[in-house]
Amino acid sequence: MAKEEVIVQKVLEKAPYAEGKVKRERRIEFKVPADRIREFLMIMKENNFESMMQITVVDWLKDGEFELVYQLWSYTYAVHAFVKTRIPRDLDKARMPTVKDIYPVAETYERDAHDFYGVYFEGNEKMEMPWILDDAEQGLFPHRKDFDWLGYTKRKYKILDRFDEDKDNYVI
Amino acid sequence: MLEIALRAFLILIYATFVGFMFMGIIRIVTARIHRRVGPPIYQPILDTIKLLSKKSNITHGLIYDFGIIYALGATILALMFIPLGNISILRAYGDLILITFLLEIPMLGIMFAAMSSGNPWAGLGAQRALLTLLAIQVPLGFAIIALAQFYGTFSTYEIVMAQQAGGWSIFHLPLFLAAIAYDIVLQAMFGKEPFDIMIAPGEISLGPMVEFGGKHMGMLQIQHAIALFAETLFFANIFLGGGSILVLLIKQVAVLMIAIFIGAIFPRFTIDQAAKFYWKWPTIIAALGAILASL
Amino acid sequence: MVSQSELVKEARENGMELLPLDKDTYELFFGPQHMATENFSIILKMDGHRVVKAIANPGFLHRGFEKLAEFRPWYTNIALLLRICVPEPDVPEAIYSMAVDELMGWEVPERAQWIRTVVLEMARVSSYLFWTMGLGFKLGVYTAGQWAAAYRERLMALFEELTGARVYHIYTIPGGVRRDIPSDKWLRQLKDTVEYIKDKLKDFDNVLFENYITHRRMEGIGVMDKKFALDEGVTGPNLRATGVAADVRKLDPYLFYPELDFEIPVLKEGDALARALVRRFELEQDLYILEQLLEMGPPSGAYKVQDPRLKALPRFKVPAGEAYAHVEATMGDFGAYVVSDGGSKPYRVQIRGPSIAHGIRVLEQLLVGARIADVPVILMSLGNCPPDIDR
Amino acid sequence: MVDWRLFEPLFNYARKKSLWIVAFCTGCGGIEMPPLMTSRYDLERFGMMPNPAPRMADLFLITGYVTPKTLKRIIITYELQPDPKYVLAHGSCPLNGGIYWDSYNAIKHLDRYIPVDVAIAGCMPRPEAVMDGIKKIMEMIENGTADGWKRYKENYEWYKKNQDELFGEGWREKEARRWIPWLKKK
Repeated sequence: MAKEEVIVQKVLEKAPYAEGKVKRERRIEFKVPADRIREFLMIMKENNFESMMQITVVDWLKDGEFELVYQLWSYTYAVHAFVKTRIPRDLDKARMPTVKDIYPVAETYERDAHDFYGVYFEGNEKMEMPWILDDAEQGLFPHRKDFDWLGYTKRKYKILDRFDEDKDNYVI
Repeated sequence: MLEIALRAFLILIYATFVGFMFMGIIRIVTARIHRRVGPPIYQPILDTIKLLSKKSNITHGLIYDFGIIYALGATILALMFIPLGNISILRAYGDLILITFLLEIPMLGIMFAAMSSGNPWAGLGAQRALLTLLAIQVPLGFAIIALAQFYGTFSTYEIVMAQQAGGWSIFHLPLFLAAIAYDIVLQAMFGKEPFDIMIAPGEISLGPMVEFGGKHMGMLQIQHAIALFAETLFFANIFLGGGSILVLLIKQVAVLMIAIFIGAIFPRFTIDQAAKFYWKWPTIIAALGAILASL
Repeated sequence: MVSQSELVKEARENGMELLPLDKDTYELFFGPQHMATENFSIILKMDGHRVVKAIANPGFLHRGFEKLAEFRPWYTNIALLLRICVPEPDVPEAIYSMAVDELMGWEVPERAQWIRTVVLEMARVSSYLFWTMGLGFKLGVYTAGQWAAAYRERLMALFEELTGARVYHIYTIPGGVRRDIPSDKWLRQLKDTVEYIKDKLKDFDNVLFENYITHRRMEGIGVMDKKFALDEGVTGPNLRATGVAADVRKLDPYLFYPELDFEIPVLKEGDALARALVRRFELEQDLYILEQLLEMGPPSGAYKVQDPRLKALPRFKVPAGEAYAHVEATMGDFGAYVVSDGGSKPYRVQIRGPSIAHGIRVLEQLLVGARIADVPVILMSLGNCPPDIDR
Repeated sequence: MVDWRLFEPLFNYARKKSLWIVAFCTGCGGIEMPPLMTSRYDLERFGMMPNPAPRMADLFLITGYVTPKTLKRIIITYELQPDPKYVLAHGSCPLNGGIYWDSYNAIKHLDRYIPVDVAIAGCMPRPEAVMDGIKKIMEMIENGTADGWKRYKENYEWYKKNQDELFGEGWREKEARRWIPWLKKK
């Protein structure tokens, strides 16, 4: 049996609520309910997934959900794990418990996710601290899919409407 | 009277001009070490003219202006005391300790001005400069004592005369040690690595100089040029045997070259390391020189 | 001329008088207008010349790449995403291309893989030289810095001949590379350059890396231990300086690396000096890798995939799915996470720059208790690159 | 007193031959600054050198795109410089946004906020192009047409209006005080 399958089995034994599969060589994937994420990441850390690489937020506008992908990397097995969870994308409901006590670096990634997507991580005291965005964009969460990107840019910088062109037909 | 004033004026013009040429030489030689062409030799003069011709000027009060004048004045005064061949005016009064002291005062003047600007970088730089000043005192003092012990006099002019008769100072072992210590101190006086701690562009953005712009900086450029001339001249006089203006010039350039070469290959110390360094090696060397000289 | 008292009065009227924060401390803005930070700012709370507290303030280079990438077609994104990492722009190109290759299920031709490997290694060498220049300038050895920048120019000239541009190459594209190696002469020139730089490494050792004062300046500064480094997501040379032999090129091999023979330099101390020396040894290893690659010679074949879907690029679509690709950059582990919904544009692209881990929390913690003179040294030894924090 | 206007040609020559650059990499163009300063291109031949202190600097190189957060610092740094001062915009991004034409966080027209004397097009402009731009600005200084600093003084109201529209009123005070609560926190 390949090492990836062994790892998935080992993790799933401890966390029966999760679904797991091997994507390809050195890539494994888990799907976890949002309320069990802290528990699950603790199990992952015990299983030699030492480093958190990033927290990606994917905005699935059609489903009305955010997909949070916690990406972990194990130096012991040389395996990259995606831990996926889904939360509603409404501003007041998009809340997650912080995981910064498990992976301290997550604090930075959580600030990033909050600034651009509006996911609030409870327990992270740096949530309100100024991050990359400037005052003008605070609270607009510009990376959400329903943010009127082009309109906002035009209004902000007062650029002319000659940029309104058909953007579906680019030729390289 | 008029003649003396004229002579002082001529010395000043000569010193400023040669000082600027020295600054140009520093930049060209450094550029050649970097494998570059470098600026023309008269570049510092252009820089100074440009700085003096700035249209707007920011001042931070009386001390800020006074500090600059103070620095420039002290440097000019020091220059007048140092023997320059046979045309200097106050050389008979040129005491070793007096000249050394006068050569250090300009830093204090710059500190006044920098601290009064209220810029935190300038404050940090002033702290560093004062500590550097404190650190170089010890080896400097021993080097001076070695000289005074060896020649039995504090007068610069008499030391120069004695060297004409008995050979250059650095050919005597105790004074050679003193010269090494003094040369390490010169590195800090010129503001070259590894002791350019007080300006440190990569760390504290030029430190005390950060707030100077326009005419203030132009004055400081002139001060720097004269100081460069006076410091090399003093070293050439007391350790390299003095001589006529032309001979002195060659010796001064040699002193300058050593400083440039050392500066090009060393990183910068931090201030506490520099202070420890000064209180250790140069002090030991200079003290050894002083002891040998007094035996 | 405005007098001091008038200025103070004006400042008071505008509510701008200087407030002491706590007893004996003051606030110091380190950057962005500073020689040691590249448009990145650290807010320091200082007690004399010691740092009491540091807050990293990124965002000066934020352009919203991840959002912009959702508005641009798959191939156009190459020209955009490479601007994330300015010192070695080939890395974002490569990771994005590798992720798209995986989504498309393309087997990239051997020749293209060879060229990509060469380009990545050249980028690593030029990035390390650039870093050496930065370290030299920050420590005050301008000579070493100037030499490093001059040698880097030789690689720039080679890049120019290969790709047509000095800095932003837009060369690695999904499915291969944009154009073939110009000629055998170029390979010979590359060989000469590698040998030349290898020759000159000794000079850097003499002036910078083996210099007594460099060691005094960097020893025991900004010490990390292994557990701290792993917890904080530290990657690349910074992790290797704490005693972990981790290199994506060995752990998750890509392109030609499985066939190459090279070592991973590891040091245990975890201080600024160890981080600098690891980089120095890696520069040597990279030159060695380039020599091996040149020895092998480019494999014959096509330099990009032959796919009918590439005939009409404006209608080029990528099947739905997601892929993650990462490479070992000089700063650390650079990764791209690409999600496609089957459309003509990516649904989500996230680039994981190594500096987001190094430049925020690690920096803030390492700076506490450091002297002001150590701040640029720590910043430089971490190899912090602000654009990949800000994206 | 001396009539300083007589010396104006000399001053202009000195200004032209001794341009000190503010050391502020505002964008990706900063990567081409070291090559310009080192042996292949060597701008020091023309008396130029980077200077960490804005008070001493004459030439402000806007190297690449400008984000609003950087623009605040650029304006403050620009106002610190003593007159006469010159601005050289580097690359297409400060001209019209360049590749970031639809980005919410990149300034589209830099000359609405500070006066620009010479602009160099291209992304990224080659060092030769930058040197060409510098040669142009030297010519303009010599014949007195590099008057951005005069325009800034005369039209300050207009520039200030544009700046305030973008950042909101009182942005300078806000920026100066922003981090104090976070520094006070334990």
